[in-house]
This record gives sequence, structure tokens and C-alpha cells, in this order.
Amino acid sequence: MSDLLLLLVTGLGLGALYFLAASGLSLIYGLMGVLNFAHGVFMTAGAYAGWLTMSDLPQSLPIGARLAVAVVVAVLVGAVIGLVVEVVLIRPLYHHHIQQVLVTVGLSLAGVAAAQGIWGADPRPVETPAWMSGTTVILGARLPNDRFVYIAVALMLLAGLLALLRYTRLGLVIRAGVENRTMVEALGIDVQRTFTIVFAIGGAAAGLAGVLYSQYAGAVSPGQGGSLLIYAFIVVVIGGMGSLTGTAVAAVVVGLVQQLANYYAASGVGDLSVVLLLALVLLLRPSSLKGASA
Amino acid sequence: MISATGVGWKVGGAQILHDVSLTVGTGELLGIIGPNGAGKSSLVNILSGVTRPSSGRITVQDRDVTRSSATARARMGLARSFQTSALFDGLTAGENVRLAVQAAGPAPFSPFRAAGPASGRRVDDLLARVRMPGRGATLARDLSHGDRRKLELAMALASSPSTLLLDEPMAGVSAEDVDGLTEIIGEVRDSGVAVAMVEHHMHVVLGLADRVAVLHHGELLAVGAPAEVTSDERVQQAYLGEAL
Amino acid sequence: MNDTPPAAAILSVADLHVRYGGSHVLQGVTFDVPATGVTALLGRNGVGKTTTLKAIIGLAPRTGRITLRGNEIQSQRTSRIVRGGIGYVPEDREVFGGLTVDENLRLVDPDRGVDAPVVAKLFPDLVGRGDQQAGTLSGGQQQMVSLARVLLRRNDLLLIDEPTKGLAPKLVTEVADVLAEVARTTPLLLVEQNLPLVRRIADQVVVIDAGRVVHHGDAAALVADPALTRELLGVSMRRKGAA
Amino acid sequence: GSPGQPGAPAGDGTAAASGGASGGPFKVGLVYSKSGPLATYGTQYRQGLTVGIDYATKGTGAVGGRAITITEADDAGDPAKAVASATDLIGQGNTIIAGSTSSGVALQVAPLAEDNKVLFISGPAAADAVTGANRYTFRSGRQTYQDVATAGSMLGDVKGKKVTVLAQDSAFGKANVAAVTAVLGAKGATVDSVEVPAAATDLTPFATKVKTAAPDLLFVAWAGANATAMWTTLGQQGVFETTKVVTGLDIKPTHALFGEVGTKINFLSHFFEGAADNAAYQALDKGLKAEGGAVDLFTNDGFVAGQMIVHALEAGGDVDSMVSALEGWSFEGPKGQLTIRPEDHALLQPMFTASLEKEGSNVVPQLVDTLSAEAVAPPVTPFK
Amino acid sequence: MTSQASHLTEAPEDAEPATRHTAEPEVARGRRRRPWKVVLPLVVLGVLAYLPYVAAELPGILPGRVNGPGSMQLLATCLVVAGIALSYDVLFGRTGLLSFGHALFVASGSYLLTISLSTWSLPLPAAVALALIASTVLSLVVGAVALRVGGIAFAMVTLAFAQAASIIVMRNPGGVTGGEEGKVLDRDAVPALLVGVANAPYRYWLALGFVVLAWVVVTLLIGSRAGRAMAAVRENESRAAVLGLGTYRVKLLAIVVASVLGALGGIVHALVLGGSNPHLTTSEFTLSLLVMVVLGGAGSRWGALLGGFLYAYADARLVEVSGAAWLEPLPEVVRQVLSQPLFILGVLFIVVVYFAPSGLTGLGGRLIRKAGSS
Ligand SMILES: Nc1ncnc2c1ncn2[C@@H]1O[C@H](COP(=O)(O)OP(=O)(O)OP(=O)(O)O)[C@@H](O)[C@H]1O
Ligand SMILES: Nc1ncnc2c1ncn2[C@@H]1O[C@H](COP(=O)(O)OP(=O)(O)OP(=O)(O)O)[C@@H](O)[C@H]1O
Ligand SMILES: [Mg+2]
Ligand SMILES: [Mg+2]
Repeated sequence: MSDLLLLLVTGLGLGALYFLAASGLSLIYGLMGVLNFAHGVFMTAGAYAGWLTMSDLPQSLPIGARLAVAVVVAVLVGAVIGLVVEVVLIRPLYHHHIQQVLVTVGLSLAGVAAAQGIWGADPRPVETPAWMSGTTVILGARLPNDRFVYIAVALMLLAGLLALLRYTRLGLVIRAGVENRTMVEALGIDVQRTFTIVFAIGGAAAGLAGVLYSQYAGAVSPGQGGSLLIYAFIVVVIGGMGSLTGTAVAAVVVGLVQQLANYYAASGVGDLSVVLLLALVLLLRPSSLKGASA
Repeated sequence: MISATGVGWKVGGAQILHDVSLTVGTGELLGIIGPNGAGKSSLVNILSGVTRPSSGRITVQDRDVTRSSATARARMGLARSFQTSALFDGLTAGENVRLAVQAAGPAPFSPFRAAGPASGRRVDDLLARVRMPGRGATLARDLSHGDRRKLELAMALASSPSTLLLDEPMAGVSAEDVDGLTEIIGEVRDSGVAVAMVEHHMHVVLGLADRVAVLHHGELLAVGAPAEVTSDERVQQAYLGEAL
Repeated sequence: MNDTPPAAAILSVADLHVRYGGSHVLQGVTFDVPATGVTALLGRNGVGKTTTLKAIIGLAPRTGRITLRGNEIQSQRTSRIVRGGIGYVPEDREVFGGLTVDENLRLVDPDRGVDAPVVAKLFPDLVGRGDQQAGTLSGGQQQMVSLARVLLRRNDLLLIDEPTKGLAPKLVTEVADVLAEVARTTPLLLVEQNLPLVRRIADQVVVIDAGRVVHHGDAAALVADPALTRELLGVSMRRKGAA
Repeated sequence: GSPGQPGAPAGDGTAAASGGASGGPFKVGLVYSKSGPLATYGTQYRQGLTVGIDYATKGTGAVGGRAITITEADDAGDPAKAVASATDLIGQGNTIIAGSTSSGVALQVAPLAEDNKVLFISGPAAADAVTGANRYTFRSGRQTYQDVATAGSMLGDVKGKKVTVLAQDSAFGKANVAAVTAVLGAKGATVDSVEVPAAATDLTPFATKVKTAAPDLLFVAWAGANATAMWTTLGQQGVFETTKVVTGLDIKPTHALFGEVGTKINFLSHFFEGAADNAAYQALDKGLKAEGGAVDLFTNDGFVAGQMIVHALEAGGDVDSMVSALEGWSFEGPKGQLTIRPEDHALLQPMFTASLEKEGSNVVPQLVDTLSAEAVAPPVTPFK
Repeated sequence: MTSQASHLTEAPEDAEPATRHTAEPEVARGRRRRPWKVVLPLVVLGVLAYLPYVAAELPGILPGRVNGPGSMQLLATCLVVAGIALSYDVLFGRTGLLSFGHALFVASGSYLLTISLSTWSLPLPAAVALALIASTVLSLVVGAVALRVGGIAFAMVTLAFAQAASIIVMRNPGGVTGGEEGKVLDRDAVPALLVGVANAPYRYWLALGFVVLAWVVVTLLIGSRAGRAMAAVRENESRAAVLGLGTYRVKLLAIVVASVLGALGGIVHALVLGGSNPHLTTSEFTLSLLVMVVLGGAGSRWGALLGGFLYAYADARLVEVSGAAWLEPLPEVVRQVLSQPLFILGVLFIVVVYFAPSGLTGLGGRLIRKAGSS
């Protein structure tokens, strides 16, 4: 019983991390049709930004405060990187979706290598507030505290993004621009700026995911973002290509399935559980995968 | 010849077509008219196998094809054009037509047969026939609207079909060419092809159609001789209005 | 309507060229659009009518001089040009199918949706459909949305590309009425294949052939001259009333 | 006329100059990770090698008056690149190839040594299969078996004890499970394993499994970026309260990655700063400091490789005499006395156990025990 | 969605580029035979086949003599990769299928060969046959399932399959795959001519032979009716369906042909490099195939080959940069970053995509056309 509770809570925590990683990806894919392979690098950048901030701030500050500043910095760095990447690399290739995707592939290669060159290939330890790595005992289960933080942040992010799309003018322009960019422009709206903002938001979400994941992992390393990216992709696909709510549901399902399979099933099954899940969705509901045509 | 019996189609909770039954015989041209959104294109999609009906039966040459794919129906001599042109945008106009010609040939997709230039002549003939000679080397995506419509028609004709479904072949075609294309479609019909044509240009429909079917809110409102149908008050009210 | 005295030009296009890759689509198009009434842009398929409209609002790569009320706009971005007072209704309606009718309208003006007076006046059919997905509308209704959304903003000039294409005869008549109504307050540059409609609402005509202007003048005069229409457009207006 | 032999040099020169009998310099090729994920290991190895050659040639950098020239190639951790580079180096007449930071590279390059009759001295690669690969292949570092045997020593008498291996579900992990079963199982322990799929992100299920199993000894075989998360999770689930936990000590930068639980872990170690003290160690320490480096795990492997290269070359450049010279050779390396076992070229060497102690904000390893080479010697795996 | 790749495709090669945009009346009647279309490949082939007899040195470009073992091995690797890229282009450039799982088939060729030679002790011809047949069956199964969806979802599903294979290889079931350490080729089971440094030229010819075979197969395919049908599917799938082209079968055929060629590439790769390594199973490998094809120009045989060749060459040679002397005067951080080969490769890739969106061959074509028209 306590084992199950532990697995469920950590599974949800895992799902929350996956959603954090996937939300920016899903947003950018869903709205701009760009499958951003550099998303992992965006996350890595957020993680390193957070790490540098934490170690550069005076050690006399309480660690909680330093972490808070680090999160803000990571989000800003993510947003700025997203912005720059959009303006410099994505925008000029505007009618060429595949090329946009390819540019992000190049960026993901170069970004990881650059981080490796600057900070080395080895993981660097990250300070974590004692409370985050502590546990709370509920019904005999030792529940790691940080998981609650991830779940709360993920929920807030989901609500925030949905509200943005549904209730703001920016959201309206974004949704229209997804369908027909030229026509939005022809209605007198500066659509370029809007898409830059989308990319910046996606980058900010990646930065947030990166810094939180580095807290979870207790370290930063160049390949960190990339390792999370593959799950983010799968979650986005299972969630129905670009639907935020779908992404959130898929993240939770993937997190739980993975966690439960790893405990209850044979090692091989746990390993393949996510792939099996994808195959299952494919066989049972192929139409849910077709998604928005981009 | 092609016929639909009791065809209904439901999508996303809405009943788009209700119990539509009609037949187009050999050498006959059936005009399909009706207000925008009545379900004309949906019907063409169902007849050609692009969508599956929720109920009812489709037969081509008296064979039940309700469950066969668009590909299979095409092999049986059914060809169609699309309302919003669906061309191979990255290929030239000539190549679009050549593909259509070859698709109709024997063993359409054999990895062992060279594509060959054999049909080059026929491609040029077809392009000339739809009033766009010399456009063969232009990429389809670079064609103007009207030219795309004409290319659509050329591709539908390419296979020398026995049944032809046309969805608004004249939309956007310049006034000058409308007459020419009308003539072509008439010739095709006269050569023994069963033609169903959705069209809003009333003078084309009236000039060509042997019979006219009127769809309204997914139901067949009337089927009959052109003059008969156009004088039907409900048709005038729902569709024709007061002409320009 | 053809006896309106020619007004000062609101838009002038001078020596407009458009090249796509190797093809030279517009080869020095020059014409003026008067500040009132309907100017029809005519021509056979593929001569460059759509391209002319696109070039004016900056959706096609262009060179030449385009002035709106004396201000040069040929180097401005599309969104600037549109905010500067030119409304554009594209060839394929291009409504946002995933958005509701209301959202389609609010995109242009956040404060005015289907409840805007202009919608009620010109397109009463849309009023009750605010929450319907625009993609599920019939072709004619989509055409109304496409027109309505440019009318929400005050325009100095409207560019409208084949608004009646694919519409049922009854709707063609209705749209023609709407256009005539709009033209009372805003000059229109209208691309149209439907000559009866041109005859009914156009004041001026510009005929393009092979990327050049081959005729420019009074609409009634052109339509009344079968030889000329046959020469320019390949048809004469013999079928009265057929549309 | 007809073309000559494919691959022949211009004119009709016969075989490429082999560093053999003639009087030119001795040519040694290095294939190791200068970039890529194992670049840090590679750097340590390279630094150690320089110092080792210097030490073994008494600062002359030459053997019998003939200089040793070293040509480097970067494999970036990719066996395909390593094979291409090794082919190139062999083709250029290098009679000794050294390097191989990763096991994948070592195992793919070893056959080239046999195919082409050159000496291959593998570096930090730990795979047991390098030992006994062929007569031309040697190693300058330790192998997995020796790590595991060291861990086993920490339990004292393992008879009837329960041992669990927490390992990644990969060749590296599986090799560790197999080695633990072989070493400790043979001594009477019951060994089972918890294998963690490569695809796992959250390790709580595995920590829970370990907790439930409550073994006497937990052997952790882990390589990779999520080490900290793994240790934190083990700590959170209270594994340390009931079980003795052993793992291998990696390079310095990783010492902080054990996080809060670092001081509770028992470490087996191949080599670390302060593990030993002898002439070779001092030379290594001095040499590295002069270069701005510091003693760490794989500087030893480089140093020993340097010693082996020089010793081999002292026998002349001929491959067979180099092999004979190395077989059975016993010498003093930075870790202590090392012996190359003739039967399979295993490098018999002492091993260490250690603990991490906090020193200010740093953690530093402290020597707990030194195990003799015989106590951890792997079984003989004769050449095929 | 189906035309994912269409806009990077330089249109079919045999559509005369010069007349494509103009509208002169006399066009594309049959196809004028361009003699150089036949001669050029033969000349290139002749030069390549002769390289093992060229003893000249090309300092900075090749390690040592052109026909030295190092250069021969490097060129052989580049050729194999080029051939594999060509096989991938059948999917991506020709049929518009964005597959992220092509690595699976290359790996299956490579691993099945090494495993059947050493674990099952089959003779070489039997091992090759087994690897090819098994890969064909695998491609049929994977293709049949993955084709249930299209577009990016197809990409993701193929990625998932490849990922599963990668996981299995890494887990080293029964010790047959060697896990992350890879599987060494059993030297005794292959002809002596293919083993050893001195025999690098023979491995080079083997690789060249593979490229020629792949070229011929792809040429026959695209010239066939099936090849036309593939182009049609790429451009507009639903349209192809109503024309009576069985789009599912066309796509499946493309997958099978590409996979068999890919598997053959895997086999040759294993023979050239002396073993299989798990890098072949990773999604990064498929991704790099995509990079190659785009680099060279999708939908063009020269493009895919050139892209694959250059990518492999850059991948192998850029590590030389890390030690290069000209880096010395640069600031520390810049030097560290520049000494990462992957950084340079990534940046190079961006630059190519950016300045030559239709690939190097497309760029070449554009320059030629420009020169011709001015
Ligand atoms: N996938 C769908 N989901 C919901 N409604 C649909 C769908 N497809 C079609 N419809 C609706 O079905 C009706 C019939 O559409 P159809 O395209 O057949 O009309 P049509 O008669 O061809 O009209 P037009 O003359 O404007 O082309 C329309 O009201 C349309 O909104
Ligand atoms: N993007 C493009 N690239 C190349 N050529 C183009 C492009 N767009 C249009 N063209 C060419 O420009 C010419 C004019 O096209 P345009 O769409 O302006 O014609 P149109 O007069 O509107 O015709 P229609 O009555 O058929 O709509 C055509 O020959 C067309 O092929
Ligand atoms: Mg329709
Ligand atoms: Mg037009």
C-alpha cells in the first residue's frame, strides 16, 4: 500500500517533469509547426543558468532565496534564447518548415557541444534546499518533497498557458496565425512579433523545466536536456500533437505507466513500457495521432 | 454508371447527408446543384471512395463498391476532380497529367516497368484540350487559380474513365474558357461516360445536364429534367433566388 | 452608376513588376483606382489579376511605385499597408476554420464581433452564428465572414478577389448587393469573372493580359461593346441574366 | 603500364616503413577521447602518459637513442572513428597503438592489433573481455573483475550473506552483475540484482525494491548523469539505514555528486590522489603538477601505459619481441607493484577501498585499505 | 502533411530546370537525352575506382597518401555512409516519408551479419542472405504498422520502433549484441582480402560497389512507374489515391526498398569497420541521415550521396580541429567551444540549411542557372 502510494506520487512527479519539458515543445509545435529539436538545449541552458546563478549569488543568502532567483534567471534566459533563435534562425526560413526543424537539429548538436566545451562533459553538482531533498511520511510512504513542487508548478504552467491561449488577444492571434499566417498579416496584424513571442514563451517554459530538472537530478550536465527531450517528444505525440491538455494527460499517463511498470513488471517491460504505450495508442486510436496538420 | 442507394453520412454528431439515392447512367450527365453547404462535395467524396458513408450502398457498373477504396474504384474506371484543387504541387503540370495517364494504364505501380515517355503525346493533347497548351512545364504550385481548375479536369479525363465525377469544374475559370470546357464535358458524356457534375454556373448546368439533382440540407429536394427542376418553386427559393 | 464623374485617384499603381523565380508575371502594370465606386480588374485565367492585388498589399515580391493617397507604400510590410487603410479579401476566403465566427471578427477589432452594427446590417445571417466554428460554415457564409472582417475596420480602399466564385446563384446576387452597398462608402478594386455582376456594380474597368494593362476605362462602355469584350476577354455579354 | 598493387606507395617501395629495425624514431599512435562524453578521462590519460614516458625514459623521451614520436587521434568515444583512426595510424607505420578510453573502442580496436600484428595497449576501458582478447593486446588499467573483488572484500566473510547489485541494464551493468555473482557467489553469498532500464528517469521504484530486499551488501554499478538522483533516492528511501552500500570511486569532479549520502558510502577504488606512495607515484604527482594537472583516477592508466610502451620498445621495435618483453613483466607503477600475467595479459595490481570525508565544502577520499594484487586477481581467460 | 519533404525537393531531376518556370509552347515532349547524364556518373565512378592506385598526398584533406590505409579506410567509410544516405532519400526525398527509424534497418543489417557470423557460425554468404531477408521482413512489419499514421506521427512511431531496437541492443540479450560495447566482426569468417590494414583498398572497393549498386537500384526505381507513384504520394497523397495509385503499397514499397538498401549498407559498414556498434541503432544516427540528405539536397541522387559523403568526412576529420594550431591564440572559452567537433558540425549544418535550403546540389544548380541566365 505504502509502496503503491509512493509510486503514484513519484509517478505524478515524473509526469509533471515530463509536462514541464513537453509544454514548450507542444506549444511551439502546435502553433508554429516547428518540431523544436533544440528544446533540449533550451532546457540545458536554463539548467546551467540556474546553476551559475546559485553559485554566483552570495552564499550568505538562504538557499531557498537563491533557488528562487535562479528559477527566474533560468526562465529569462530560456525566453531570451527562444527569442534570439526565432529572430535569427527560424524567421528567415519562414515558409520552410522542414528547414526550420533542421536548423533546430543543428542547434541541438552545436548547443550541447558548446556546453561541453565550456563547462566540461561531466555533471556538475547543484545545490538543493534540504527541504526539497527531504521526505514527508504519509501512510508509511516516504514521499520526496520536491515532487509536490514539480506537480504544483506544472499545474500552474498548464493553467497559465491555457488561459493565455483562450482569453487573451495574443492567444487569439496565435491561434489564427497557426492556421494561416499570411491571412493574419493581411488583416493588418504583425504576425512575426507574435510568433517571436510564442518562441520566447516556449523557451521560457524550457528554461523552467531545465532548472527544475537540474534540481531533481542534483546536477547539471550538457546532455541533460536531451535525455528528457525524447520523453517530451513521446508525450507530445501521445497527447495528440500540439494540444496542451492532451500533452498534460499524456505526461501523467506516461509518468505513471513508467513508474508502475518499473516496479511491478519485469525489467525488460519497464524499459519498453513507454514505447509499448505509444504502439498501443497507435493501434487502438491511430486517428488521435494524426493531429493538427502542420 | 454509378449509383447511390440510401446514402447517409454523419460526422462529428451532425447528419450531413440523409438517405440520398441517385443513379447516373452511361452516356448521361447528371447536374448536382444546391446551396453552399448542402452536401454536394460530401456526396462526391462518398461516391469516389474518399470518405465512407455511414449508411447506404454505392455501386459502380452494378458492382457493390461501398467498402472498396478510392484506389480500387479508380481502377474500375472512376475518375474525379476536386473542388479545391488537389494537385501534385511540386510536379509540373505535364507531370501531373502524365501521372494520371499512367495510373490508368496497366499495372499502374509496377517497380519493374519504366515510366517511359510513351504518354508524352497524350499529355500534350490533354493540356491542349483543357485550353492550357504550353503550360506543361510550369510547376503546379505556380499555376493561377483558373489554370489549376483546368488541370484538375485534364487529370480527371486522363484515365479515359467510364464514370466521371466533377466538383465545380468551372469555378474560377475565365468566362472565355467556360464555353470550351463545357463543350469538352459534353463530348465526354456523348462518348458514353457517366458524368456527375456539381456546378454553380447555371447556364453550364442547364446547357449540359440531362437531369438535375438538387441537394438541400443533405436531402434530395428534386431530381428531374433541367427545366422542370429550375421551375420548382422550392429550388428557386433555396437556390436560384433572383438572378443577376 | 456609370455616370459617376471620375474622381481623384486613391491608389495609383505605376510600372509594377512581379517576378517569381524565372517567370515575369507582371510586366509594368500601371493604373489608377478612383476614390469612389467600383473598379473591376478583369482578364483571362493566369494573366496576373490576383498577383496584382497581392503585390499591392505586399504579399508578392514587387518593384515599381504604389501610392495610396499620395503616400508610397511599395516598400512597406503587409501589416503596415493594411493598417494604413487597405482591406484585402483573398481569392479563397481564407477564414480561420478553427476559430469561431466571433473570433474571426475580433481578430481585426478586439472590441467588435458579430454584434457589430455593420454585421447586423450587411450579414444578418451571421449574427446568430457567433459561436460556430468558421470551418463548418458553408462556402457562402465563409465568404460573408471574409468580407465582414475587413469591413469592421475603416478602410480607404478594399481589394476583393473573386468574391462570388463557387457561390450558389442566390448568394451571388446577395453578395453583389452587399458589394454595391459597401461601395457607397468605400472604393473597391474588384477582381471578377462574372461579367453580369461586373456590369451591375462596376464603374471603371482595368483589363490585364499577359502581365500588362491592355484596357482602362468606363465599365459600361466596355460591356456595351461586344467586339471589345470579345477581343479583351474572349466573350461577349450575350447571355443576359445567366449567372 | 598496368597499375601496381592497390594501396602501394608511389614508385615501387615495398611495405611501409615500420618503426622496426631501421634507425628512425619509434612511432606510437594514440586513439583516445579528446572530445565527447569521455573527454575528461581522455585528458587524464594523456597527461599521465606523457609523465609516464618521461619517467620511464629518465627524461630523455628516447629509447636506445631513438626518439618516441606520438601521433594522436580523437575517437570522440565512437568505435567507428576509433577503427578508422587506428587503421590510419597502423597504416602510417605506428607499431604500438595505445589509448581506448571506452570499452567499446577497446573491443573494436583489439582485433585490428591481431590482424595487423601491432601492439595494442588498452587504456581506462574496464571491460573484462579486453583481457585475453589476443596475444597483441595488453591493458594498462584495471578490469571490472578487480573492482568487484575489491567490493567483496568489504563484507569480510560473505558466506550466507545476501548481496544485491543495483546496476544499469546495459553491458556495463550486466558485466558487473556477472562479476559479482562470480566473485561473491563463489564465496557463498546469495547474489541477486536490481537492473535499472536505460529509459528510467525516476529511480524510486528501484530504491523501493532494494529497500524491500534488505540485503547485507548493496553493490551499485552506475555510470552516467543521473547518479545524484539515484543516490538521493536511495537516501530518501532509507536504504543506508539497513544496508552496507558499496560503489566504485570515479574521477574527482564526480565526488560531490554523491550528495548528502556520500559519506555513508563505502568505495572501492582503482586509484585516487593519496592512495599510494612510491617513486612512481611521486614522479606522477610531480610531473602532473608541472603540467598544471593533478593526480586522479586515470592518470595512473596513462602513466602505466607510458611505462609499458617504453619497456616494450627497449626490446626493439619488433612486435613479437615487444610482446615477449611485456609478458610476465613485473614493475612498480603509481599504484604499487604490477604484473602482466603471460597467459592472458591481465594486469595484476593492488586495489583500494576508501571513504569520502567532508573537508570544508569539499569532499575528499580517504584510504581505508589496500588489497594485494593476488587477493583481487581475475581468473585466467586464455587466448582463443 | 504528406508533402513534408516536397518543398525541399528540387523537383524530379529530369524535369529540365531551365524551362520549368517559363511557358514556351514546346516543352517536355518525351525527354531529351542529355549525354552527360550518363557520362558524368561513369566518369566519377572511374575516378573513384582508380583511387587505390593514386599514391599522391593531399595534405590537410586526407591522412597520408590517397591510397594509404588511413585514407582508404576513411573514404570507404564515407562511401558506405553516402550509400546509406541514398537509401534514406528513397523515403524522405522521393516519397516524402519523414522516418526517424531508418537506423533500425541499417543496424539490423549490421548486427545480423556480425551475430550470424560469430554466434551462429554461418558462412558469409548465408549470413548476408539471412541479414537481408530478416531486414526485409522487419521492414514489412514496421512499415505496415507505422503507415497507419502519417506526417510527424509517422516520424514518431518509426522513432519509437528504432528506440525499442536500440534498447534491446543495449541490453545485450544473451550476450549476442555486446551492448554499448558493440559486436566485433569474426575475422576468420570473412575473406582475408577484407581484413587487415594493408587490405584497406579492397574494403574501399567493396564500399564503392555498394554505392554503385544503390545508385543503380534507386535509378531504376525512380524511373519506374512505382517511382512516379512515389513522387505523386509525396506531392499529394489523397490525389494519388483517387488516381488509382495504391498509396499504401507505394509507401510500403518505398520503405522496403529503402530498408533493404539500408540493411545492405549496414552489412558493408560492418565489413568495412570490422564490427557493429550501437551508435547505428540510435535516433541520432537517423537524424544525421536526415541532416546528410538535406545537406546534399533531398530528392536528388547526387545530393544524398554528396551529403552523406561530406557528413561522414566532416564527422571524421573535424576531430582534427580540436588540436589545430590556429586555435591557440583565441580566448580560452572560444577555443574550448571550437575544439568540439560537434559544435562545428552543428554550426556548419545550420549555415548550409540557411544559405542553401535546397541543399548543396540545389545551390550548385542555382549558381549554374544564374551563370547561364546572365
Ligand atoms: N468534417 C466535417 N465536420 C463537420 N461538418 C462538416 C464536415 N465536413 C463537411 N461538413 C459540413 O457538411 C456540410 C456539407 O458540406 P459540403 O462541402 O458537402 O457542401 P457543398 O454542398 O459542397 O457546398 P459548396 O457549394 O459550398 O461547396 C457543410 O455544412 C459542412 O460544414
Ligand atoms: N508563386 C508563384 N510562382 C510562380 N508563378 C506564379 C506564382 N503565383 C502565380 N504565378 C503565375 O503568375 C501568373 C498570374 O497568376 P495569378 O494568380 O495572378 O493569375 P490570375 O489572373 O489571378 O488568374 P485566375 O483567374 O486563374 O485566378 C500565372 O501564370 C501563374 O502561373
Ligand atoms: Mg462543395
Ligand atoms: Mg486569381
